[in-house]
Amino acid sequence: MSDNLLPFPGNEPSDGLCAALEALLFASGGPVSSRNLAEALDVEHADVLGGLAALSRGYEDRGIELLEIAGGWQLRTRPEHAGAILKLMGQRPSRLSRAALEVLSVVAYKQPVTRSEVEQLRGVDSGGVMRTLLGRGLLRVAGRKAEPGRPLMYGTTRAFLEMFALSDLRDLPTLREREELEEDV
Amino acid sequence: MSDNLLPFPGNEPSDGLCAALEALLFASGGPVSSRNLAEALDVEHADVLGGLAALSRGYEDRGIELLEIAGGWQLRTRPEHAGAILKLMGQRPSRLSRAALEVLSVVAYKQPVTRSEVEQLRGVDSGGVMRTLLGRGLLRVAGRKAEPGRPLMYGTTRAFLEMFALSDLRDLPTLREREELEEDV
Amino acid sequence: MSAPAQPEWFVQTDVFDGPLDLLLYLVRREGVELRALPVARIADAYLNYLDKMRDLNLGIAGEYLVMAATLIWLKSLELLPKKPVLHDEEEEDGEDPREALARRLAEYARYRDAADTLHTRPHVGRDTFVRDPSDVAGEDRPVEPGVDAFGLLEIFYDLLTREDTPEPEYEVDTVTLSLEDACRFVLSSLAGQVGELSSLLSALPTRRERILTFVAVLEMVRLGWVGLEQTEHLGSIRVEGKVDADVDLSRVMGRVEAATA
Repeated sequence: MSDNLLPFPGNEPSDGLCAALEALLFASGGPVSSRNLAEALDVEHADVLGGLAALSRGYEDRGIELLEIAGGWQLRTRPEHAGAILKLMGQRPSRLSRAALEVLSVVAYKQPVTRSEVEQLRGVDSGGVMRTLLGRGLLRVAGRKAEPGRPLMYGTTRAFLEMFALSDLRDLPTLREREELEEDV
Repeated sequence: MSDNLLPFPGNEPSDGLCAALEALLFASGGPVSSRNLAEALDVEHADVLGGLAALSRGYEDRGIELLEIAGGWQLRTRPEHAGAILKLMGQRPSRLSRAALEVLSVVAYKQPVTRSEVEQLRGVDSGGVMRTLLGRGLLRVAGRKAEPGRPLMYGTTRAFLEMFALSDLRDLPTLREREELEEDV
Repeated sequence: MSAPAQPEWFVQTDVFDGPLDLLLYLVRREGVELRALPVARIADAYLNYLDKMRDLNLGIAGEYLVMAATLIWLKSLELLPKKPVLHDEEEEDGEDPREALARRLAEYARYRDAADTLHTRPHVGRDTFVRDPSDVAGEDRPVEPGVDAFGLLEIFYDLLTREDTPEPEYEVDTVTLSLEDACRFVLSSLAGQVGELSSLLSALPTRRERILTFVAVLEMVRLGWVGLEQTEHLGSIRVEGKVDADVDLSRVMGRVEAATA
């Protein structure tokens, strides 16, 4: 490692160790111990410690900082940017949960379908998920079933079609089409 | 800010903006459009573009770089660190088979395209490969073709662009260039 | 088993993605031009290759054989005197079938090369790595599915084919519920009093338990252990317990099991 510990110096071609440490910390996300860093880079542990110190100094006045956390080192955004981050990420759509996707898939393919039919297939209580999906406008009540208790039946909505870029329920891929894709390997 | 740290241009007023952009890009992980960045920071779009350019210059000789991907901007590790990162994470490099790359190419250039069109072009069954690519989120169902049997049509996804560091589909090398190469064969 | 005679090419079917891929490999190996494809020469090379595969007892997929047949036909066209037989074929699609093959091969080559170009691009998970997004809580965020319609089908398929559909979580300690348990449940719930069948059944969390309990009630009616009463059409059904829960349940078990076996 070069004596010059400036993390990203102007006149040096590059401080390769700092760059490598940065890449490792960036990619790993969670805290990484200096020993693991040394092993991955195949350099002395002491060099890694020096490199981390240099890297840390280099992050002054930057959007991210290097912190020692839980026995490891981790890159994090500086607290002063939290507001902007929340604003940015808050606009970003959240993903539907696996449970929600399961319910949607059952309703989409078997509609009209009762809650207990959905639960039968999923093997878990699905009332909460179905309520959420009704609230989001992805499911709708599609009548009552002609059986004792006359349970409500559910179907998908226009918003559901839009979400999955379908113009029509008939556009849903079929199990046979799935099979056909599987046949040859 | 100390003068000897070059990643963020010395005394320019955009220093704070660069730091904020860095924090946003770091936190978001995936590509973010410059418009969304401007909105989150409540600054002019042109300033964001300037800030991104300055930030990008600052990443020379660093472990990460700023790239324009899938219509947005994203921080990524530089390729020279891939070996150390894989070693740290104990992972094997993710690989796509040649068949998968061929199918992706055909779909990328000809989308929306049916399975039989892909197979016609490749001269070989491609269902298994296509299913794998659908599973990996690199292909998506893009409607049905208005012809007898209404076969499914396929297209590439945003994840495809991200996977291959493409800013959009037009970023693919044109097939005409390939045709010119063909004359040399 | 004989090793390949020519050292410069190895017979490996699995490295070729279909007959066009093999054909393109041979065209490039022979150093011939796609535009003026010497069909006879390429056909020989192709058939030769298939022979090697056969010698090595390698399975040859059907599409390779279809291409072989096509090549033999194209080769025969070159050997035959041109006009008489060929005329129809050429007229039909206005193109020499040999040119058609060359064109098809050229088109395939374009995508094949595009695949190579893709391969050389920096590739997430191989050359470059990205961060997972920070988790930010936000109310009223719009939702996106995260999968497309095909993904939805995959999920549905998983549910349909799950080896053993897990019983509902709350059923963990009721899976073992027997008819004996069901009888005891009914009798002890009633404790010699009158209760409503619907409230009795709705106290049970699963359909399976409710069915089992209903069967138990019917069986006990037959034995005279409980009485049923419905005063109006579609009205509620009342159950009266006529024996204690410590009645000898072995009597019910044999019959009910026989009835449901």
